[in-house]
Amino acid sequence: MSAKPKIAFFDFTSCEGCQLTVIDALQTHLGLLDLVEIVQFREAMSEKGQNYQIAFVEGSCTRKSDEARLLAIREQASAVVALGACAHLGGVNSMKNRWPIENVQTYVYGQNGKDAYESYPARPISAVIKVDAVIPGCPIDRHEFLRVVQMMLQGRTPRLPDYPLCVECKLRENACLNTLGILCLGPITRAGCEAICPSYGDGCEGCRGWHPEANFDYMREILRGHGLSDHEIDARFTMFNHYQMEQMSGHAPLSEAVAPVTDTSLPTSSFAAPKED
Amino acid sequence: MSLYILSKEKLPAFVEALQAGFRVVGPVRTPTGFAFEEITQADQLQLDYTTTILPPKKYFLPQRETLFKYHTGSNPEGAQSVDVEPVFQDVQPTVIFGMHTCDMSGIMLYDKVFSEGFRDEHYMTRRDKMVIIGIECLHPCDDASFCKDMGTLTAPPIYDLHMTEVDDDYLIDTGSEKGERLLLNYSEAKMATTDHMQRLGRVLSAKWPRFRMRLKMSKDQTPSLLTLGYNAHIWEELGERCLACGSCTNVCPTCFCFDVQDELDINMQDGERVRVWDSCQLHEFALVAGGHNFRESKASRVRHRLMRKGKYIKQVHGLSGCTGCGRCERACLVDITIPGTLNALHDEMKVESGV
Amino acid sequence: MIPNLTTTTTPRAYNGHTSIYLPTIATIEDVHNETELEKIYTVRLPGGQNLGHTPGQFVMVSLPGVGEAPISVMSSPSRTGQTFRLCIRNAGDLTNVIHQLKPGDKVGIRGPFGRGFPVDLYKGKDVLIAAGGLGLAPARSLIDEILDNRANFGRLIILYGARSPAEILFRDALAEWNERDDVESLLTVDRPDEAWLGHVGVITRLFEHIQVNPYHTVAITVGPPVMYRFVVMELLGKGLTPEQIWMSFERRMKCGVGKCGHCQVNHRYSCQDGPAWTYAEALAFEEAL
Amino acid sequence: MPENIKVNVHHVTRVEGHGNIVVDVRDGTLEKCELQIVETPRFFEAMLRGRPYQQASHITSRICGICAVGHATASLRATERALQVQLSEQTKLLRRLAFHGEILDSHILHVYMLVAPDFLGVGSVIPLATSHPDIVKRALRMKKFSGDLCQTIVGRHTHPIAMTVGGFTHFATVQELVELRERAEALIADVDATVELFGTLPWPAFERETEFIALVQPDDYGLIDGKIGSSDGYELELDDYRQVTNERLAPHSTAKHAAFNRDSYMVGALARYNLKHQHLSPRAKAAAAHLGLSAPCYRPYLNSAAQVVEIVHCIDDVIQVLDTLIERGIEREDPAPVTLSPHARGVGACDVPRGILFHEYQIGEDGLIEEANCVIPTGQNLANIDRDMRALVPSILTEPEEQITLKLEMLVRAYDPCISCSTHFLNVEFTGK
Ligand SMILES: Cc1cc2nc3c(=O)[nH]c(=O)nc-3n(C[C@H](O)[C@H](O)[C@H](O)COP(=O)(O)OP(=O)(O)OC[C@H]3O[C@@H](n4cnc5c(N)ncnc54)[C@H](O)[C@@H]3O)c2cc1C
Ligand code: SF4
Ligand code: SF4
Ligand code: SF4
Repeated sequence: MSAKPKIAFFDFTSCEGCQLTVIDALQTHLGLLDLVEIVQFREAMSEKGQNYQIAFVEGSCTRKSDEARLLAIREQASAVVALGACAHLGGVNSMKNRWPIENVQTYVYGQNGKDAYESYPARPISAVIKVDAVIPGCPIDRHEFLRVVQMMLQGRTPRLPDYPLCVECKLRENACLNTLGILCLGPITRAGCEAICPSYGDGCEGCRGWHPEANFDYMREILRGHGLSDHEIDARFTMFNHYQMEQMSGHAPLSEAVAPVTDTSLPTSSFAAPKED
Repeated sequence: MSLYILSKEKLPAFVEALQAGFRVVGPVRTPTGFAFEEITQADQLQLDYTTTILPPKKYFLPQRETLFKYHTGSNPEGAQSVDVEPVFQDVQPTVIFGMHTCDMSGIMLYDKVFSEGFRDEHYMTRRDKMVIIGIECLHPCDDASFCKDMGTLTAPPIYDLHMTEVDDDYLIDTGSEKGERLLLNYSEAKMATTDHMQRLGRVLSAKWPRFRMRLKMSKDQTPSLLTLGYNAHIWEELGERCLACGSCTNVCPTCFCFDVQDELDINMQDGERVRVWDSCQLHEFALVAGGHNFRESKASRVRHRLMRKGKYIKQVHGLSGCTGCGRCERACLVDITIPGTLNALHDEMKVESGV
Repeated sequence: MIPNLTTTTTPRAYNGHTSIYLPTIATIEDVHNETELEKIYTVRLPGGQNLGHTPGQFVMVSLPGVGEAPISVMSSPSRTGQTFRLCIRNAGDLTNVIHQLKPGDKVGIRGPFGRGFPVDLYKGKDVLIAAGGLGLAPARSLIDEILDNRANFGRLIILYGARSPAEILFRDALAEWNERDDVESLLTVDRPDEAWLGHVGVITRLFEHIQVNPYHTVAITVGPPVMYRFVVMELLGKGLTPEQIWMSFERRMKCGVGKCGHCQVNHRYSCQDGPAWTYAEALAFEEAL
Repeated sequence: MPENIKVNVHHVTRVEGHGNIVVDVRDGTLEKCELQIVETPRFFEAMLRGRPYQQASHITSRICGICAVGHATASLRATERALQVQLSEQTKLLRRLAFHGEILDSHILHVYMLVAPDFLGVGSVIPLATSHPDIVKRALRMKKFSGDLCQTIVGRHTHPIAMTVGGFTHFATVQELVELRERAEALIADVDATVELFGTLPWPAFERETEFIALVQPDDYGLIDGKIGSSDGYELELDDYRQVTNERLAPHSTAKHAAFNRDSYMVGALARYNLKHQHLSPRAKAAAAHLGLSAPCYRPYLNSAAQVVEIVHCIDDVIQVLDTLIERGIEREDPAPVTLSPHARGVGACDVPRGILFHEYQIGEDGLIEEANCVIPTGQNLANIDRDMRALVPSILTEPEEQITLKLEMLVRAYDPCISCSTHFLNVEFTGK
């Protein structure tokens, strides 16, 4: 084999759980280090190489100043991989998009928040730069990460499963949560995680994004059967996929339901925001 | 062959005796129902179970099965080398206890599918080591069952042993010499007497009225009904509802379609080719390079499933593709059911022909 | 009843058992760049063993670690000695990696599989071959077989439609067929460039240039799924019966041996009972066209 | 002594999140010395508004991938206290196991992969894999155990699945617990070797007296619930957490710092050690002695040593909890019921790897969250880090710049800052350049 391909990790707005999962992957697959040379991984190392071919980008783009960094990464890397739901979908970060940005800034940081904390609606990195491959999930599945790396080394384009999570859930012979009174978004969510959440008794929350044939109308019917209101259904649909739901429907889901939006004075939470001295 | 009797309290001893020489599999209780699993203690076996999510087919055709291992490398001159070595997975003496009659019908179809034409030795070698012990169904599993319609309420001739609960005993029919030897070597079963046989007869004749019929037609009419109804409206309606989740085929005791995938070790040189269950309800199933999909719409996929269950499989293998077990109905979150669909088709066709 | 002309292979034995999924490891002897998208591979089985196929059959080609795909045998049996040829388009995941292979590299081969074109049935008849795009590769097997046994057949008419001049396959062979008196060949492209002087348009446009004797002709058509319906209409228009028209169906295939279910057309398996079918057979299947 | 020094570490590495260290010495006087946080704000409290309470723990675990179980636990406790949920003994024990899994995972990651490279003179754990393979393999082995512990109890460590309001959605089998018990026992050799290894490291001697704050419980080194204890002798109820995390105007800065009794305080392993070392397991006590810890300890670099001590303690406690559970057996319980009422408030607190963490929610009668607040450990520590740096820099000004930079970076890393937990910071200095 010729020189090992150089890979680098970058993080934007994220919890860094996906990078942590990469570190965890080494527990069982130390051999990864024989295949690639990691030249940047801020969470785990001090060295900083600029000469990388594959860039793994974790986190959403949530402010103007992120864009330049993303563009620079795109410029250098021959392949950019979105690592995890934040980068792939906008993820949890996009939950804030249902309010005007000043609303959330002042809610958390007080009236000065608007100026001190730069932010704009969260987006997947594909909204800013071209992305060659995606490793979905919140967090990513470590085996999928390894598989994607291997496929890229083989010169292949990693492809995602195009079918719903229920497939993997049934292969594991789980009793369907939706029939046990526990909500599960498996029928509309893209498979690939081996149905880890339903297997641990908790419904799927859609962190891998929707599969291309997602049947939202009948998913809503199923959730209504659990006694959920439309507001609650939207809250479930938008935990990771607010950006997608907004793109699909053309408006921010849930936004009407929230009082502060119509309230012109921006809310400052006595609860969360720091007090003004 | 012959009928034997084993008192219920002697069953655990039979199971334990078998464990010495076999992997013993049977229905066990799970937090939410039942599942076929390996029995480690005799008292786990729940022969009075209702139904399981996955049929016992998973022991005959595992969800994921290695077909062969490969090793790639290069010789000193830089030329590539590839070695392949077949793998026959889970080939071990196995006794499967408590298969319902519908599930045995599923295995009867499997036996044909994998032995006819190209013989699938991965299946056949495993199958050869299997001992099937059926259990007669005396009560319907639940409202989703329609085994009586599909004619699977009686044991098909593939069992090695078949048990019927008669009061405090099991009456055991031997379906094969292998079964008979097993019974005599590992249990305290005795020949059944005339009295036992009379009791068995009463139990069997008493069971039929407990099962209801759900289809508006006989099972022999389903192929022609489906032929006539190929362009019926109902498919569009079902297609709209369908989640394309494939649960119906995954839980089906007669579905056997699979996908083949390569898995690669971290060294990028060794790995395995595996087959995994696939489903014709998924979008990719009939997609070919260039993007043409032979079953693009969900309606065409739902129809294909029903066609297979009610017509195609019968055409090719001479056996019904549906055993009436009701699993797909239990698994479907949007109430797409085989009896419901066939009955609706029946109604639609009746209206169309003006009958 | 559909005649089943399947040839079985002898897979390798292991502990007395055999696996129908185990490929034979073959060597690539030569790689030829045919067009931007297609390459022709010359493949040699261990010991130079003859493949033993009929025209229209396919093999499963695999790269362990990547996957497996059905590929028609391009060579005719008459020209298959110790090696055979495959024409492979870079159409996706596996084929893309196959395109990176060099002479000396290994590929797995299973097969040949399926029912090919029943050459014996065509003997003494005029043969019309209408191929679209990559369909010329499987058709080539039949054409060469006829050419090498030319006396056994009547007229040989070859209609070929390519998308653009750059995508024309087998230019040498086309030139040779053009030269020969005993071959009538016509070529058209959908999208011509400035230099193009030949026919323009979809393949069906070529039918106006040929006349056939419907009593003595068999027609074989191979191409992308969209093509068949239109070609068949032309052929029926020339008086051919559905029984005289043969076609080859591309379907997704994962096993090649009638188990995996992907290639089903109604109740039939394309990998076993096809890929070659008569139109009469296809008519009985709602899913065929 | 050099007249002008400028240290500018852009993005401190091997910490979670983004921070810059800026030191500016002009004409021999310290003009500027601060840890700047450049992490993007994430607005979790705002996002929680209007969400069903069932989503809260799953949303807030995404605040931080390293303290995911901690955030989920604090979130569940806040919800449960708001909705008057009574937990079963089994739930408490299982949560404790998952929590220990995370403490172990985080501490092992921190001391082996983030701190040790500094002492062994390499830039990261990756060259360490070649130079000290035994050490790396041991770390990975220990990490695997903690990961598997979390996996068995809650499905995975980063974003636990099976923890829910009132209990669990999945139950490990006794058999699985027995296997974990055996593995924990077998791990003790690795734990001892860890103590041995870190006992040999030359911790910088730097020392500064400060206030320590941690959760305290009578008779236990407990990390979930309890009261807020201060080394200055105070003890407060959880509901009064705002008095502790209270923000004040620092004289030298326009930014606000979290401070309680003094102008800054420290949370985390060292704080916990100082406040409740008497409740450590006997082996952990011995380890502390071996590592040169004795309370009160004012050497911030020794926070990493205190983490090693906690690794020992947690393994011991894991074994003990496993024993209890194995003896009791595992019962599949439904989650305990909730009582919804108008504007119900609740505070949840736990002592996560980096220190004390608070979540507070107000939940409406419809089950939707009305208000939310999360106060994270790193936010509380920042003021203390600033003061440590100011105290440290004058004493090392004579050293070469790389040394100064390294020592400052090591100081920041010793606090194990988890900056991506930027729900909100109380004391970020955004002084213009
Ligand atoms: C009988 C027969 C004979 C053939 N003969 C030849 C031949 O002689 N020469 C030749 O070049 N080809 C031939 N083919 C076609 C060849 O088999 C396909 O081009 C090949 O399978 C492509 O495989 P791949 O792995 O490169 O593509 P893949 O990328 O694996 O694609 C495989 C299939 O999956 C589909 N697919 C799966 N996921 C996606 C997705 N996310 N997006 C889009 N598509 C997706 C593709 O469309 C394609 O159908 C033949 C096919 C058949 C059935
Ligand atoms: S996708 Fe999830 S785990 Fe990954 S960085 Fe984002 S929040 Fe963290
Ligand atoms: S639990 Fe969820 S993923 Fe599993 S089958 Fe039910 S809906 Fe599908
Ligand atoms: S289970 Fe129901 S929804 Fe899912 S694929 Fe089958 S018919 Fe469609």
